[in-house]
Amino acid sequence: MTDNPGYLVSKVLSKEEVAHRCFKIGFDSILKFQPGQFVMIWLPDIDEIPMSISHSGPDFTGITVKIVGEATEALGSVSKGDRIRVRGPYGKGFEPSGERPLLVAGGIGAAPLLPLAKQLAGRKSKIRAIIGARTQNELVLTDEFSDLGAETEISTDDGSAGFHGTAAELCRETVGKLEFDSIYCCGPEPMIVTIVEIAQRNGIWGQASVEKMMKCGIGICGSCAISDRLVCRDGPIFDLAHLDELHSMNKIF
Amino acid sequence: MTDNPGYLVSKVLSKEEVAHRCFKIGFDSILKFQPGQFVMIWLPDIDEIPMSISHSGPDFTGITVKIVGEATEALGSVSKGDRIRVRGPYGKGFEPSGERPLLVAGGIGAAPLLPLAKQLAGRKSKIRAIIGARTQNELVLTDEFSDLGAETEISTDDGSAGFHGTAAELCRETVGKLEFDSIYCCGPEPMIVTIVEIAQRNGIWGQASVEKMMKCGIGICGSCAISDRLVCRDGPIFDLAHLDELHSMNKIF
Amino acid sequence: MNVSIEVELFGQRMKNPTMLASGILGTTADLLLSAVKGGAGAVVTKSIGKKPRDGHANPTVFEYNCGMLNALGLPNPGIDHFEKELSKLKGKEIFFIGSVFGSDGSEFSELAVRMERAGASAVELNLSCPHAKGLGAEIGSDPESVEIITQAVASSVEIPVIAKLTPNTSDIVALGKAAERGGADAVVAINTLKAMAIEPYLRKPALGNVIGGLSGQAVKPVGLRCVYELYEALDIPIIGAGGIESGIDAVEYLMAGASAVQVGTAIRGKGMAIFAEICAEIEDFMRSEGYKEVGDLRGLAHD
Amino acid sequence: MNVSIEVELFGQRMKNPTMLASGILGTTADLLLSAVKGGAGAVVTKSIGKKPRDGHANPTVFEYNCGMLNALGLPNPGIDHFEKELSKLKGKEIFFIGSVFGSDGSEFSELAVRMERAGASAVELNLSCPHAKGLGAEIGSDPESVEIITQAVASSVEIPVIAKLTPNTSDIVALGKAAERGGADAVVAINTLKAMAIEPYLRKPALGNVIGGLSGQAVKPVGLRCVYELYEALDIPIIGAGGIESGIDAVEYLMAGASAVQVGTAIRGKGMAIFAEICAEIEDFMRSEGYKEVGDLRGLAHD
Ligand SMILES: Cc1cc2nc3c(=O)[nH]c(=O)nc-3n(C[C@H](O)[C@H](O)[C@H](O)COP(=O)(O)OP(=O)(O)OC[C@H]3O[C@@H](n4cnc5c(N)ncnc54)[C@H](O)[C@@H]3O)c2cc1C
Ligand SMILES: Cc1cc2nc3c(=O)[nH]c(=O)nc-3n(C[C@H](O)[C@H](O)[C@H](O)COP(=O)(O)OP(=O)(O)OC[C@H]3O[C@@H](n4cnc5c(N)ncnc54)[C@H](O)[C@@H]3O)c2cc1C
Ligand SMILES: Cc1cc2nc3c(=O)[nH]c(=O)nc-3n(C[C@H](O)[C@H](O)[C@H](O)COP(=O)(O)O)c2cc1C
Ligand SMILES: Cc1cc2nc3c(=O)[nH]c(=O)nc-3n(C[C@H](O)[C@H](O)[C@H](O)COP(=O)(O)O)c2cc1C
Ligand code: FES
Ligand code: FES
Repeated sequence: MTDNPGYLVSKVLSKEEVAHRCFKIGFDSILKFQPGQFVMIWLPDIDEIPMSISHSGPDFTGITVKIVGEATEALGSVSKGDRIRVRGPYGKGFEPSGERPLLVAGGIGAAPLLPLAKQLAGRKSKIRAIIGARTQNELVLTDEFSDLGAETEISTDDGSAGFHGTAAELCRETVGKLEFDSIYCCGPEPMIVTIVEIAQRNGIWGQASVEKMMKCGIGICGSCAISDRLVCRDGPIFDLAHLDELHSMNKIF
Repeated sequence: MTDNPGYLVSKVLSKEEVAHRCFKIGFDSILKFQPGQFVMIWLPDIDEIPMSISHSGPDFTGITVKIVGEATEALGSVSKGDRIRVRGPYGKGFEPSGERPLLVAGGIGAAPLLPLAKQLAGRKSKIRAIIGARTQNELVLTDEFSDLGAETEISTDDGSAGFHGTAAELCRETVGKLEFDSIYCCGPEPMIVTIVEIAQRNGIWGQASVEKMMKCGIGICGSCAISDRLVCRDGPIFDLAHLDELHSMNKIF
Repeated sequence: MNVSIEVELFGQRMKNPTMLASGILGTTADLLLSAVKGGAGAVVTKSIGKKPRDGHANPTVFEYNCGMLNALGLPNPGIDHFEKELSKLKGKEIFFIGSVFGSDGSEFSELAVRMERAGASAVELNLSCPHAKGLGAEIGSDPESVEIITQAVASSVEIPVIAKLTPNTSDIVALGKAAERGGADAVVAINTLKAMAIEPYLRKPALGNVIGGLSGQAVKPVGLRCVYELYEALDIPIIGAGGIESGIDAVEYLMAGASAVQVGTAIRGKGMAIFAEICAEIEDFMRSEGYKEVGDLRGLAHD
Repeated sequence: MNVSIEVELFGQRMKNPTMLASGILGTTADLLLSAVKGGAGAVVTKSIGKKPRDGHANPTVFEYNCGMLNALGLPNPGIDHFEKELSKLKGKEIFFIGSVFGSDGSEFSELAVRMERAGASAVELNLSCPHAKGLGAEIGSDPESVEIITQAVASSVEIPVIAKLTPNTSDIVALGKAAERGGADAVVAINTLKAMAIEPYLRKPALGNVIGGLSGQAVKPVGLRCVYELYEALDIPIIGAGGIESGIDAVEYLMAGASAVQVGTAIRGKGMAIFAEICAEIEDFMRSEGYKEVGDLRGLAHD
């Protein structure tokens, strides 16, 4: 089990719309976490859902939520002062590594990568970040990455901003031009599949954050299983090499 | 709650007949205890009974049991290597005090007083001990008290050894002749009643170990209640002044 | 903020919603008074029968890391002696509830009448002790006997009648409804869960009676569920019990639907002072959460 | 000293008496295999029904300091899909038991037949899930339905039939006897206790389904008692479950009368490696206490 304080009923301290229907929310609990770890947030009468920790400060912890359905809608509707119940952090976080890391985020996938960028920046790594989205107003947390000193490039599927194409395509181009010693990514499955392939082909070590339906979050129900691994316990961060293996055995995606 | 390690299944290391149908038994558990505290010893299929801790060493704890019925008979019949289950220590122990303490034991009452004598001896108190019994072969632990440097006097109801009379009578005589600044006693109820009276009359502070039927030993069942005190939790050691008060309210004995 | 934790239970005022549970130190008048001194709003006596009874052989308790087991077997001095003991409470301002056990309606009624005469504010029927032959849960898990016994008692005394229910059943609501039909003024849920412990190194059950009752923290989720279910089905008040150790535990029971709560096992650690502590914690909770009356908490988890 | 922890259960050899309990990670062939790799003597699948089922809304678990609550509500991919999953176990030497749930004898039988075809060594009937409408304990607390369903299954399959019993009853022995009459080859005791939790600061039941099942340490004394009672009354083997976390816990269940044990909640902390750990502890106990065969421990607490 991860070192976690169990259940916390936390008060919402801040809320900011960082993209179209996407909110950065800070709450007043202090969680010891590793970038990539997640919490389970309970929206009474609706659902309890996993959210990566996206930022934190000395007296708060934060998440960034993209509204996609009922529970995220409810979470996106909390106001300052409201209370939410949080448990965790759960799972295995990223292993910060490399002097020239490349971070690739698809959509809300930027959330777990942001605290990693902060950690890497602290290690004086020269970070390059690719932030992709379908369209300009869905780009998430780009300023936050730049503020950390990451060379940040943008991609949009519709070309409304930055590179015209997917984050995975921009990643392939970038890896072709520059040298990296690690790749970290989070985003939709097809993106991860492509990046796994890019990393393997170029011999670059890396990790990805993987999403699966979560129920218990504590490694007991099996709902998040990929083969014999549990995303909530053994993940959500997996080595790209391991994902490649699972993929070639048809055990994932 | 006292600081106790819960349940211990202990092996009997030594057994010695110290008087008629009275055995000193050492077992291989190490208990942190105060003189006067007791343990509950389970004799499967028979009973679980309270026993004062009467001695101890770096690698053992010991009791001294007088056979009076079925459970003590079973306890007195254990052999070296047998196992007994012990829980505790429970209760409040003696407060060692005084430069010239008087210890008065009636019969098996010597058991809880022996570790007290050891503690007082360690404090360089000048100890006087009165060990009484009905008859010579029921005298318990007299050598042990002498070995600790206590001036030990003996009484027997039938005069078969030492003072002819009860321990309480010898106590009254002794207090009449010598100065004491504390009295500790354990033994049958009438003995304690008399000593309470002696101590009050002579203005000597003191404590007694009191016996009551014990079931839980942990202050929940009420079986050992004296007024609103529980012998297992608030005792078995009580100040003589408190016993005097209870006695005058007809709340004890 | 001013908060009030006073409650009214069947028309009687209790200074707070906490009660000493039956069987925990409720053996003498002085101990009952010490619970009141410790802060209990009401006290329930040890369950009393017609005749003195030794109870089961020791070991009668087994401590477990999340609760405890007991198989005391209803030791008690019998009603004749206990009546005398209770007479010491005469004139004292104390809300005391006489707990009784028996094997049929007439025994229960007779004991209830004696408790009423001894000054009890209410009588609690132990229909739920899980480790006594022909008594407690053995009769209390059948709705029909619960109704018959409750009715027999209700028609014999003027004081309120409380039926204490067993969780060792597939349907505690059926038991609660039977008590209500029989005329109970309230129910208590829960008594202990039927359970046992084994000492592996001695190869023996760790209780003299083999089977005992589990109480304390371990049973809180079961107690909460029983109170919650009963609240949905009954009109009479419910008194919650099972693993209550803190004000927050008590609040949870109140939100599940309890009008008052009983505390038993937790006394082992903290003594009678636990009542004042629990009450202070309830008040703290009410202040920080903005509740004025403790009754406002009742049933909140059902909204 | 050489000790053997091999057991024979209805004529089948198990390398040790530990099993993965139903519903804990038994959702994929790979996870079942990882339990075997972790040291389990046998594995029970998640309970499977006829149709895919999402189960209850989250929160589906609540961690409690002495156990946990779950109200997963039998989420499962349905037998059609699960049969394919199980086909991956073909050829592997693995003692796996297919757990099934349904609403009547014919549903149970149909599922059991499918499990048999999929290669299950035995079928386990979930007559005991405490939080699914019209399923599990709702039918499993009536001895008559237990008998009828067991009988329907027993007459449809060749493989051994195991009835998993609920502790949410006043009389588990009646349920065990009904299963035995119906032709069960073994029983499992216990499934979870009907329970709930409340989040006081949000004034809400802490599980999506409100009511859930309590498992883990808290229920061990109840599980031991059920196994002990069943052992006195039944001729068929009993498989113990409830709060087993260590070899000593397992030994206690064996002494109460279990022929094998299941481990569920404890996996949360230690992962599948817990099986090897428990087995090593059982062996240590046997060595230090002088037992040669693990079967020698069975029922010792009854002497
Ligand atoms: C480890 C992890 C970290 C995540 N971090 C973030 C984050 O930082 N920010 C963010 O906006 N989203 C994050 N998500 C995704 C987020 O949990 C889902 O968007 C949310 O659960 C959808 O709920 P809904 O009711 O709004 O949508 P629904 O209408 O229920 O579903 C929309 C989509 O979300 C999926 N989903 C629903 N419930 C769950 C669940 N319990 N677990 C996983 N997926 C689910 C559905 O399969 C569907 O694809 C994360 C998911 C995982 C597994
Ligand atoms: C705090 C305390 C410390 C004690 N220390 C010692 C000691 O160091 N050495 C020693 O030999 N004896 C000691 N005793 C007394 C001892 O516990 C009893 O002699 C023993 O319980 C008798 O059991 P039995 O079955 O042999 O006798 P029984 O035939 O059961 O009874 C004989 C007498 O012992 C009393 N008794 C029985 N059971 C209990 C019980 N559970 N609690 C208290 N009294 C009981 C009976 O009331 C009766 O007076 C102590 C008692 C207490 C309360
Ligand atoms: C040592 C002990 C003795 C008990 N004796 C009785 C009793 O005599 N009558 C009764 O109705 N309940 C009795 N109970 C049950 C308690 O009153 C209470 O219902 C139960 O223990 C659950 O509450 P708790 O977890 O706070 O202890 C007893 C419980 C314990 C632990
Ligand atoms: C998360 C979870 C899911 C469960 N799912 C099932 C199930 O599908 N079928 C079943 O028969 N029992 C199920 N159970 C009950 C367990 O198999 C077991 O009987 C119970 O938890 C007691 O054992 P434990 O204390 O070791 O967990 C489940 C238990 C838990 C904790
Ligand atoms: S969500 Fe339950 S095992 Fe991962
Ligand atoms: S022996 Fe139970 S309270 Fe003292």
